[in-house]
Amino acid sequence: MFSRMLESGLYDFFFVFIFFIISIALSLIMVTFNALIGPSFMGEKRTDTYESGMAPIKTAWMQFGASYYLFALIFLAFDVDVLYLFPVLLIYQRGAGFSELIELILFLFLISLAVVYAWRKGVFIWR
Amino acid sequence: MAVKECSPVYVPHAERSLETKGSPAILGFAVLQDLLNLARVNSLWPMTFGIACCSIEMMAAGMARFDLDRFGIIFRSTPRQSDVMIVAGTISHKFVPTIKTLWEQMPGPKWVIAMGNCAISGGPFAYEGQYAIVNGADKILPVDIYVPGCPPRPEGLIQGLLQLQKKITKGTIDANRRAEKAARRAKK
Amino acid sequence: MPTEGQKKLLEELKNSFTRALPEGRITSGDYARTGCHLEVRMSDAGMRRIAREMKERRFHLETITAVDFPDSFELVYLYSTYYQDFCRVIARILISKEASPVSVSSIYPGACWLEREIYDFFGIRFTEHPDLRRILNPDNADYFPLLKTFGKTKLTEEIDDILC
Amino acid sequence: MLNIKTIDDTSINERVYQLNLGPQHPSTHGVLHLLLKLDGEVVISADPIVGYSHRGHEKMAENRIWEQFLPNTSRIDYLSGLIYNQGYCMAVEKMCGIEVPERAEYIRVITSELNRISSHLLGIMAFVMDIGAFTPFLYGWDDREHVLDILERVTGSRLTYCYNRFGGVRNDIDQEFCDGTRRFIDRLRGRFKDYHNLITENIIFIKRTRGVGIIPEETALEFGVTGPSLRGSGVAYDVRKNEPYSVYPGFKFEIPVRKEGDVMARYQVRMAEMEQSMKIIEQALDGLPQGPIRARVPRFIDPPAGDCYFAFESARGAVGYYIVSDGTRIPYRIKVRTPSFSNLFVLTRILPGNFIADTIATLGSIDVVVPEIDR
Repeated sequence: MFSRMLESGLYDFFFVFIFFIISIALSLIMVTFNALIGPSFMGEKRTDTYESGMAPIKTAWMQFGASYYLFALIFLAFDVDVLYLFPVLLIYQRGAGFSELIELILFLFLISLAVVYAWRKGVFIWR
Repeated sequence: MAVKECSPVYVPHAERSLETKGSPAILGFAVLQDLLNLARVNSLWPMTFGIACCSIEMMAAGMARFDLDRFGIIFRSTPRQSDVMIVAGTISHKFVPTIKTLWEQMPGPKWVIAMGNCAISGGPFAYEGQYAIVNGADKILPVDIYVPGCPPRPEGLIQGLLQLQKKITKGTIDANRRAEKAARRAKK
Repeated sequence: MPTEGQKKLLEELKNSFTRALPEGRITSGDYARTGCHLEVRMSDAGMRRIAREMKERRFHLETITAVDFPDSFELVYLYSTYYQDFCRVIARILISKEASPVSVSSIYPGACWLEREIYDFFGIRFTEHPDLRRILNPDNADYFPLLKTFGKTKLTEEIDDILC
Repeated sequence: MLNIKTIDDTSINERVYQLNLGPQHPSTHGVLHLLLKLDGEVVISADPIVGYSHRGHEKMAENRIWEQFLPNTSRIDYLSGLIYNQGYCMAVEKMCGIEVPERAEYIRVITSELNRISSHLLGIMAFVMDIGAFTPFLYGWDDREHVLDILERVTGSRLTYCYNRFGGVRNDIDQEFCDGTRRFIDRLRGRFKDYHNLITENIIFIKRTRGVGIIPEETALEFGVTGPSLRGSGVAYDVRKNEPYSVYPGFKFEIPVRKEGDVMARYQVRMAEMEQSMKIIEQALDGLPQGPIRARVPRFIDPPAGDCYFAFESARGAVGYYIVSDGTRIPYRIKVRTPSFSNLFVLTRILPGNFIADTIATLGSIDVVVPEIDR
């Protein structure tokens, strides 16, 4: 089974598969081990939301301002920005010349244009 | 207005102190628990919960000169991430429900340190006709360590925390050390 | 050793009060012993007029407090100035145990909490008060602690063990 | 297993959310409960709920003799304990007409001003920590420990002092105390450069405090705000200057005042006030007379019947003892007028319309000590 996978080019995805398995196993172990060895204290207010000692007056499931949503969008723009920096590491292995740096800066500049556009549109001013 | 005889000791509801309905660990054999206790002892995270004057001395204990960080004691502001509740100050009737909510919202193995005379027995404010305060934290919480003083000096609080560490590990650290010393002396 | 600014202000106050409060007794208190330059003793009605008068002269309401005498309450209003020629006016009102005086929080919004505290400690209900509820004691408390008849005070029984 | 309680539709389309900035909160410096009505980030109304550390000081005063109320005074506002001690003793001395020797007055002023510096150090650094700067808190505490050492040598306690007696003070101060104080003052002056670099010129601090939580002079008058919160709004009212007591007239010091009335102004007033306190201490140390430290006072005093109001300046504002005595050994009524009670109530007027982050900054700049409000 292993050799057939080699020729069919799935070899690279084998590592992704292992990575996936390890991450699931790790989280499962942590949760079950914790439940097994730790004592549990279940008072009746244990599952209430913590609001500095008082009972929360209203449920938080309600309408809230659109500005929160826009802030989340801006964060997303920067997050994608950082995500793309991971493959950049591979390029640096080959030849850390000056041209790679220029490419990187150009790439970052293009991505951050989205944030500048949002800034001009006044997303950051809370209304 | 008839003279209302106010009971000197405030007894909430039926049960005297809040019994923590805790269930021991499922996989709880001794050696594992001792190992875990060693881990718990060296990272006791108290909840910032200063009520009155003792909170200033608790802050002083946390600061540069008396430095609680060297014991792995970091002040967390939410009960969700804290192990120890240091009751630093006078508990008034209005505050009792809040303390119980906070106590129940603390997870896992948790302990209480009653810091200062007010938390031990009402301190300077406990007298015959007192209407406003609960005479001592042990009326509403299962207290582990009492740190006397009004306010206790930061060194007093540090000694209280070390005493709590000894109580958690049930003295196993000291017991082992004493056992080794006795063995060495016997060999000589 | 009152400065001449204080003397001028005191004169002004005295005759403006006599005009505004025919029935009130205005005496100038000796500052050295009681800490007040001017003492006004009057009935319940004049309280708001005093407050309005003080507001125009830019006095601030330092505190309102009540004292529980065996037969009546005494409400004490203290006004003093922020500015150079310092002067403090104390206004006293004797009210019966069941009276409910008028609130001055429409003139001095700061009085809202002071009156809530007096209600909380003595049970004196103020009329025309934005939200009169307990401020320091638990909301379900049914006692008024600072009354002389509540708990253990000198009037209830002779406290001799303290005096040893 | 998300326990979604039954969502009644009324709470969905209402945009107002009620948040408990509750008793146990890192930025409320004690157990102060601020009930905020919020529309997203903007505060619609703020209702401070107090009473969580109400201990009944005034009720205790009515069944104790005059001397036994002394320890209570420093537990009302534990950050300026010595100032409250001095105030209570001077109020009773005023009623009884007790003459206090010159040296005792000087010692009282020196210890009160040292206590004011230690209270401001904690108040400012806790306020700056609320805005997010943790390092100044460590610096501030380091200086504060020095003050506590100096005061502990003479008074015996670090926080809740009971050092003053009717007619004078308990212990005498020696040469070591004076040298220690002078060394501390030189060291603190040097430290002020660090504080100004670290906080005052910090761009984040300026952006968070400039133009936030403005208390106009008119509102301050209506609410009876006193202390640094009032002096930040442009009114030069300091009981030590406007209504001089003890030996304060003999010292030359100014009252720092700022016009803007915002959070930055209150911070600057407190910093400048510390420098004034240092100036007072130095003048008091230079002119310290010799002589007895306590007048001949009978063991149990009973002031003549009548009432008296004595105001003095604590680190938070004008404090006043209204004492009614009926000529016996037990006070008939002691009312303590505390500044934080009125200073906090001003928040209900100035908080609506700000963001939550500004609420934390404004609450910190008012420098509130909760047991002083709850008494």
